[in-house]
Amino acid sequence: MVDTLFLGIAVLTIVSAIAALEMRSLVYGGIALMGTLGGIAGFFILLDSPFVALFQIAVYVGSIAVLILFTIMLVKRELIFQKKEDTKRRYAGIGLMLIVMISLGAVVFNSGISSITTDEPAVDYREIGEDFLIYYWPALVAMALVLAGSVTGAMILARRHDEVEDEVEDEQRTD
Amino acid sequence: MIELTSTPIIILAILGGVGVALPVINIALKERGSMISYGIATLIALFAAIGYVLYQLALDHVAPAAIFSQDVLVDDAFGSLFAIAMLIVAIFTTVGSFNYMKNKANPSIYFSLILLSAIGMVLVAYATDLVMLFVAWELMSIPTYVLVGFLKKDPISNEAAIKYFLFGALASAIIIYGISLAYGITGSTNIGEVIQGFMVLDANMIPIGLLAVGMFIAGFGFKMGLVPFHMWLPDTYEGAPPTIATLLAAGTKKAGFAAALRVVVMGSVALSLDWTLALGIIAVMTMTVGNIAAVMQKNLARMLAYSSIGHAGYILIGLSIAPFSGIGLQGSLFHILNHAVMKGAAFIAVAGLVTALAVTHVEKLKGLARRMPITSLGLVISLLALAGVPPLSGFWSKLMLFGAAIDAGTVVWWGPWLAIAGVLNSALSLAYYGWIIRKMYFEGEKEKRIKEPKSIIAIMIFSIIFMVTIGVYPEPIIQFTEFATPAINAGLMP
Amino acid sequence: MATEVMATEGEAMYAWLIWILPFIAALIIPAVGKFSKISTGRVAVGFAAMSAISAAVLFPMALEGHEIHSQVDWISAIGLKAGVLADPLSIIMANVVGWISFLIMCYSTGYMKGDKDIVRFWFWMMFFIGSMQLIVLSDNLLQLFFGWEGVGLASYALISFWYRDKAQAHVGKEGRTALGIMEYYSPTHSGMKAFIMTKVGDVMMLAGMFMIFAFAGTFGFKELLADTSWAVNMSAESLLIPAAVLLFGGAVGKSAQFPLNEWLLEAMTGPTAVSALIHAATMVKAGVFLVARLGPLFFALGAAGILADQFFEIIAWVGAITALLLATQGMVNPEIKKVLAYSTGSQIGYMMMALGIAGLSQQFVDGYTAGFFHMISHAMFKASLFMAAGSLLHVVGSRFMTDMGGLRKKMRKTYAFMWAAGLALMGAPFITTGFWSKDAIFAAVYESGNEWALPIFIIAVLTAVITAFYTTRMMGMVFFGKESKHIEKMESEGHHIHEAPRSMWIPYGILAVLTIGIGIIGLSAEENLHHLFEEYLDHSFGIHSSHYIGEDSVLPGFLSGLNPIALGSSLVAFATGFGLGYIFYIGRWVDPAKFINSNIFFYALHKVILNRWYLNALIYWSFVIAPLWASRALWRYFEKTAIDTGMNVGLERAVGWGAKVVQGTQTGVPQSYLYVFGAGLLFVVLILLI
Amino acid sequence: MEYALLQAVFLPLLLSPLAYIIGRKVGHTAATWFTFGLLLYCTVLVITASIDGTYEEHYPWTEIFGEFGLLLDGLAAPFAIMIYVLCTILALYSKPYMLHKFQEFYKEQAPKAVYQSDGTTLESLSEEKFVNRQSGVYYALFLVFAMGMLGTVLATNLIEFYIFFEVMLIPAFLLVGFWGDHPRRRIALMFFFWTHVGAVILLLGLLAIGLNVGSFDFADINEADIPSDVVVAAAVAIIIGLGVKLAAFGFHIWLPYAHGSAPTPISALLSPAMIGIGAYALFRLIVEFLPQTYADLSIWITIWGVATMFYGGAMALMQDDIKRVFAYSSISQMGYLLFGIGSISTLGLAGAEMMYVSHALGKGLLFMSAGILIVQVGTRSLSKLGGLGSKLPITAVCAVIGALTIMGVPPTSGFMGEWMLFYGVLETALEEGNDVRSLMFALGLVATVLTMSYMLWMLKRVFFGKLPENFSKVKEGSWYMLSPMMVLAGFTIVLGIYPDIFLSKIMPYMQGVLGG
Amino acid sequence: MSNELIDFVIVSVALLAIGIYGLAVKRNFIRMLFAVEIVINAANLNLVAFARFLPHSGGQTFALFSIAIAAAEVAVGLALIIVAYRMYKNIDVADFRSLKG
Repeated sequence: MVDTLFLGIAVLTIVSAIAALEMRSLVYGGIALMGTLGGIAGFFILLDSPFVALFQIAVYVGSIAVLILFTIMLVKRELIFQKKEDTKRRYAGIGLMLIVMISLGAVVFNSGISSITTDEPAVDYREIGEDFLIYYWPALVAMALVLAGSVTGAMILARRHDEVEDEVEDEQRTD
Repeated sequence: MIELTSTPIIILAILGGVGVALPVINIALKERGSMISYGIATLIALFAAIGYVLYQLALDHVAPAAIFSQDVLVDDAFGSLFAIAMLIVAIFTTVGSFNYMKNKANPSIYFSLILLSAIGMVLVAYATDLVMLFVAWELMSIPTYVLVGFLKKDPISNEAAIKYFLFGALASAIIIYGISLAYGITGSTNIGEVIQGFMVLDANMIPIGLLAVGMFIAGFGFKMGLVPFHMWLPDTYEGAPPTIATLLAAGTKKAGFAAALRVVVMGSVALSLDWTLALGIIAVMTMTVGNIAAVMQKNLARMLAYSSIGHAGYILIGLSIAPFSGIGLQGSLFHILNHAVMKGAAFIAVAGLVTALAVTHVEKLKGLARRMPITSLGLVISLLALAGVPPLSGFWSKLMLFGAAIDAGTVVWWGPWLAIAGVLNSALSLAYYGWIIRKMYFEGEKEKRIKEPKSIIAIMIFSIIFMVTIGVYPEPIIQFTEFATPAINAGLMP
Repeated sequence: MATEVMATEGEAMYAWLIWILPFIAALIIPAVGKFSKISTGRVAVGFAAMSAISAAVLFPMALEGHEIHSQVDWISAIGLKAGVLADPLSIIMANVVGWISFLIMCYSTGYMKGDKDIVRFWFWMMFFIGSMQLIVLSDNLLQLFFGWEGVGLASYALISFWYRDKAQAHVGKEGRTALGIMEYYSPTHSGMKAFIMTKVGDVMMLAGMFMIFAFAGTFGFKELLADTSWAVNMSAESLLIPAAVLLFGGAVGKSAQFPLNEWLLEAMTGPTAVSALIHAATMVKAGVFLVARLGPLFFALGAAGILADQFFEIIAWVGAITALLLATQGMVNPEIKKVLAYSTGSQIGYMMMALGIAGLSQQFVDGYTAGFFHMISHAMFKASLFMAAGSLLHVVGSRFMTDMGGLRKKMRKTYAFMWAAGLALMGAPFITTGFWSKDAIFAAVYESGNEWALPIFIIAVLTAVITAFYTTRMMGMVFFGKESKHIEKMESEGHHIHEAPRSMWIPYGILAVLTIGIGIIGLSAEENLHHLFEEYLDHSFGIHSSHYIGEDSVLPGFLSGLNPIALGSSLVAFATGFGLGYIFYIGRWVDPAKFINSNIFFYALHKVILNRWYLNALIYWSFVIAPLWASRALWRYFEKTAIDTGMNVGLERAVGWGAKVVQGTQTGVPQSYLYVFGAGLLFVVLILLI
Repeated sequence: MEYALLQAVFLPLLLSPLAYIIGRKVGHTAATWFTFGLLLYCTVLVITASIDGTYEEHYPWTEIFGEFGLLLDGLAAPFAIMIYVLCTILALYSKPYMLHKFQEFYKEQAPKAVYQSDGTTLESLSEEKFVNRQSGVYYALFLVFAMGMLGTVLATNLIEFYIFFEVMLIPAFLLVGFWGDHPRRRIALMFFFWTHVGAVILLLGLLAIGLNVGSFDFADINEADIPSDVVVAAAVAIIIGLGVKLAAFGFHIWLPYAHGSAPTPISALLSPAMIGIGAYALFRLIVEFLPQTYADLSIWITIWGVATMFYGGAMALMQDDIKRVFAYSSISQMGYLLFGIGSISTLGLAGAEMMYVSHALGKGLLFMSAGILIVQVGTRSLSKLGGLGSKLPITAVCAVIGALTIMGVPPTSGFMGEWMLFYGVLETALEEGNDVRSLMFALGLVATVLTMSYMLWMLKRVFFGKLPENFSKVKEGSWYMLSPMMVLAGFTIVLGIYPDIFLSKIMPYMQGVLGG
Repeated sequence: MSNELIDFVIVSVALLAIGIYGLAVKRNFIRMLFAVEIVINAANLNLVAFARFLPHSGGQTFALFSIAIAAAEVAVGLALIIVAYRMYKNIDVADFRSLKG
């Protein structure tokens, strides 16, 4: 049934999330992350939101993860295989994780959410478009600016040479 | 649908236009444009924006502190107050950068990012929809990640940026999570509707609401520098270029409060929680940790960073007792405005020091009063104002905050304790402010006057005038904050 | 006949002038001193004379029993007025003070000649006289207190006049200690001691004044007498006696009565003229005057059924103890001025005794007159003695009697005058004022009929014996026997020992002659005074005398007014004391040193007396050294450690420690930060949920 | 006489930059006389305004915190007059003293100013220029300090009061920090920190009252009825806050440092004028506004006062530095003020205020003579001084008059204050039949003897006794220093003989306060 | 819908916790970036799940926004990594601790 499907995706998502963090190789970790992201996309499909799922796959799995992978490739091999967090911190982290999981889980589980089901049909994704253009349009503009900002910013940071700085450096060298 | 002539839209248009245009022009000019011209363009845009805000206020086109609207943005006095504060900070940053950015790469991108971030800050204050709020929040944050790490050759700058980025990303994620919960139980992202939804929530849904509010506190608290979400803050402020530290300390921090006010306070009131004590505890923790850690700091920027943590605590007093005392929120708003100028001036003075002398170490400040008298004076006045010494502007807002806390004592027993913690902390803060003043004015005799950057002087003079004038005659600002303060209980309904 | 007379403007003016003139002089003297130092003396003497004349002008009024009460606004915010009250008591007192001061001022022109700080001297002398006259003439306690503190201040300034603390200005013998306390005092030290010790009395007096003011709402003597309801209220709360005793405390301090007597001896560091003024006219007499002023007031309350017996008992006993205590010390001291100082304290004790006993007897006026008469006669002979002693010091250059000896040939006039005054002090029968006044005291004590009369009488007689003894001793040591080594040395160095200059000997000559002269008519003088006071007390205070003593006397003729037992004791005391003194010091048949060492008891007694009964040492230990130790301990172990270090450094450290702790959490490791963030998120959520 | 008080308060502030410029461009003397003239004018304004009874001015200010008013009533007038009189004459006194100080500083600093670390030579600053610059700053700060103190006692609004209360701190802090004695920086900070802590505690109390009443104006507070639980807490906060200002026992530790270190004209302002403002505030805030609480707490104020009297006196005995003797003496004197304020009696309260006046006069004189010692003799260690009466006769006379004023010996004004306040305590003790009060009265009297002891001992060690040989060339101070002292000395005696000058204002006020 | 809302929310909570764990423990900057992404995805999952069960379009819209913004964030983050790597030849965040105290 769908339940099995759900369970399968859930297990895939969570296990690959853990794997993404815990696998010795960063590259495999990156691939595991793609699994998680894909799993989320699977959930989106389960939730009758194919549009978001598509977007998720396109943006996340398609571009972000690839971007990450490229970055990983950029760094040195030793760094990729390094795993040296100390055990104390690790256990503390696991403790924190479990407490968060259990406490938030308990909160959620004991709340009214636990009994919500729905039989109504999913929303039409044309509504999403309407939302974008009528209600959220300033947010959309703002997001465009976010993207513009992040792209220029990231470019500036990642760029290897800055002309002015190089000039200054040259001047200093001649001193 | 929001009017196209409303303040936030116009600001979005002006600043966004210029912000996007600058890099484009830069590319068009093959990266040969002069830093000054970019700066002036930025400045013009910012002045135009602030001018428009004031124009709208003067013409009474602005709703008085309407905290909700049916739209994603609302053109109200509350937002205008924040917008003025943020834009002043942005102007400070821009002007301060004229000297700081000399001989540094990519000025166009730098100024453009400042503009984008300024839009973000302003929109956060105007936003009345969680989505808008979140997008504006990111618009404010993401450029600052870049700006903090803008000095690519400087490992410190990079480290600061990485810490900032990690926290920022986590905080954003937590905010989305919180929004998702709030959305989930109320079925809307419009803050007004969310709050209304909160009010009619089933009892068994309330924990989720609380969870959402808790996540908002954590997520926004990161920007505000609330303890225990403050850890990134001193590192980042210290490592960032001081002009950008200005932007962070005086600007983005305030946006956190704007968001918290719209979402956390209102949400909490709607949920009729006993949340005030929690905020009160955080307030006391925040101011105490901030002030104590600031003692004995060797780096001026770091000291100011801790001090701004402390100030977050003061401002939070007003939020935490908002339902009990009319002037609590008003005091917070007043203090936000003041703090923008005071802390802005202080950080710009640091920028001046870095530009002119390349020092931030406190020991190196010996005899600064002789070397850079105007900068020193500005720094001293802003420090004293931060400490709440009358007759400077900081005094009045602290007065209102502590007064409100005492006033709240008639309703809640812990109200006066907030005030006591507050005054003791501001007294403690004098210890380290005084130390700086001592270094600058009482020590070092050999120094000779050096040329102070003109842009820094301009800012110093402006802030001194502001702080003293408001200190002597605070009435206009008090009136304005009163106008901008939402009535917390009555104003819940959209 | 003694009716209330509204004084004319002019007479009131004289009363004011008596005390204002000296102050005016004090004000102009520094200005005059700017131009001519010598003229300051003339100004001072002139003003002293004018003041004395002003007093003399009023004298006939006193004899007629009139009184002047003139007031002006002073602290109108509280409704206090300043005023003068010139009744017979104060007019007589003002005359005594005025004329004796005048003579002392004349004497000073010679004594202080050539001193470079002469301007300061005249300033303070005039200030001193003015303050004393202010005490005498003021009509209320607060104004009186101004004078009261004024004399204290002036005494401080004059006792430490030679503030450069040269060795010859000290008193006591260097190196001698009693219980570890040095018996050697510099002028500045003595001045402080005097000021502070009298201040102890003053604050008691202030407390007493305040208590009365709190109930009566006035400080005025006339007002206090006019309405005695305050006393009824105070007595109901049993506060009257404490208040009265506290007031008397002021007198104890100023008059150097036991237990505040010790300052008087060190007061000898001042110039001798100052000593004369303090002992004869001003300072110590102020206390007696205060008791004379207030005694009738409290006694008169008896009419309202309020008995102040305890108050008078305390006065009488304090007087008796002081008289004996100080007289004994006079027997052994080697310094001439100190002997005279002890004598003064002792004699003041007599006066207090008389004034105290007056309140205990039916015949208030007897003791009152006796005490006051003794004060007058003491003022004369003690002034004379001091001035003469000053001459001796001036001539010999040493304060020790052991440095003198055999001077009767060289200083004939002084010798003669000192005998005259000394005999008065001894109470030589019939021809000296001292005899009559002392006899009156004996009689008053003996006849008072109080339970304490007998012991006090015995003490009085014993004291009289001792007085006669030490006076003879003084005369013997100074004028008889061989010249001392000191004098021989001086002569060998070419100093010629000669009589003091005229300006010096004339004043004490006058007083010595007066002592004898008034002594001859002493009995009638006393009777007149008695009569005057009887009327004064009756008129002002309503104290009636039921009968006049001596009507059924066994003594014949002119002695009929006297009490035979008192007279007899007086004669015997004089004879015994003089005889003993003659044996040891004039005839020199027995060496006193051998006599003392012959017997362990005498030796011990001599030592105790020489060490001032250890009273001085005890006072120093408990009120000087102990507080200083306490202060030092407080300073070292509290102020410096607990407060200074604790509050400043401690607070600083605490904050610094807190800062270190907080900064320690800021490790710089992003993971830790993020961990804290996560924990914080949990914390916030949990707080909200709870 | 419009705006008289406004002028008196704000002219010094507004013209302080002018003082700076004059000092810098024209010179030391010109700045002195400018400051003196300005303050003299303001003093005259204050005095003339106070002559015809209560005088008030009001100006609009803030809505929440009330209006900006200046009030010269029976309570404020003596304080205001004393403050400005002292400031005026000390401006003159400062001239030689600060000149001496500046020259000392120049010697310390100037030779080093020639070379910089990078080897370049600077043109060295001439001494005259250095002095002129410093004096410009000094007089500017001096004026602001004066203005702050006056404003505090004239304020008619809690917030306004607090602002002035703090404003006077800043220039004082800077003055100590710039020209104090070693270790001036630490001491300046300590001073600032302590007094600021006191001030903020005070602020809490003020806020509690103001918010409860709903107005911060004195006039409204005076009429308001405040719930008792709030009032007690507020009163305790106010008393503690002012206790720090008064340097009452327990909170006194900053004072000996600050007063010992401050340049002497400033010590002579801090000690007599500034710390006593705490007493003014106690009158105004506690006695006048919270009479019920005052009645409840008064016994504790008295006890605190006695503890302070004794403690200050005992510590003064132990000091070697003459300025520290005076500083501890000030603590002790503030104990007298507290003692008097604790008496619920018209005369006691009036006496306490007279005590402020006479302390201002007496301690002013003493500090000024200490300044002469510093300038003329060059040391302030009591163990090194001695016998200076012959070398510095006028100073000695003034110091003795000052000491007598502090000791409360008539005919100085000290006695007038002292007897009234002691009487006040006794009156209440007798009225209430309160043994504790009676005991305190007795102890207070004992403390006067202690006061006398340390003062006389100090005089003995400075002016009397043998003259050390190295002082044989000491000369009397300049007339700039002596004439102000003589003015004060004269005034204390005039006031001691004729106290109505101030009492006629004080008494009706105190009667009104206690009668109501 | 056969699955209940709670199922999705529980998965989301688990992912959130894992993300926090990753941030608190991992030293490698890139892995920390993974952790951030996991948290954001957890939130997105929540949004879409709620949007489905309400049902309401807003959640999906927001999810789209959130995905886009996450992309922008990641871009900046990666740029910072590159800068750091260029400077230190190292991306171990635990070594970035010159700012402290």
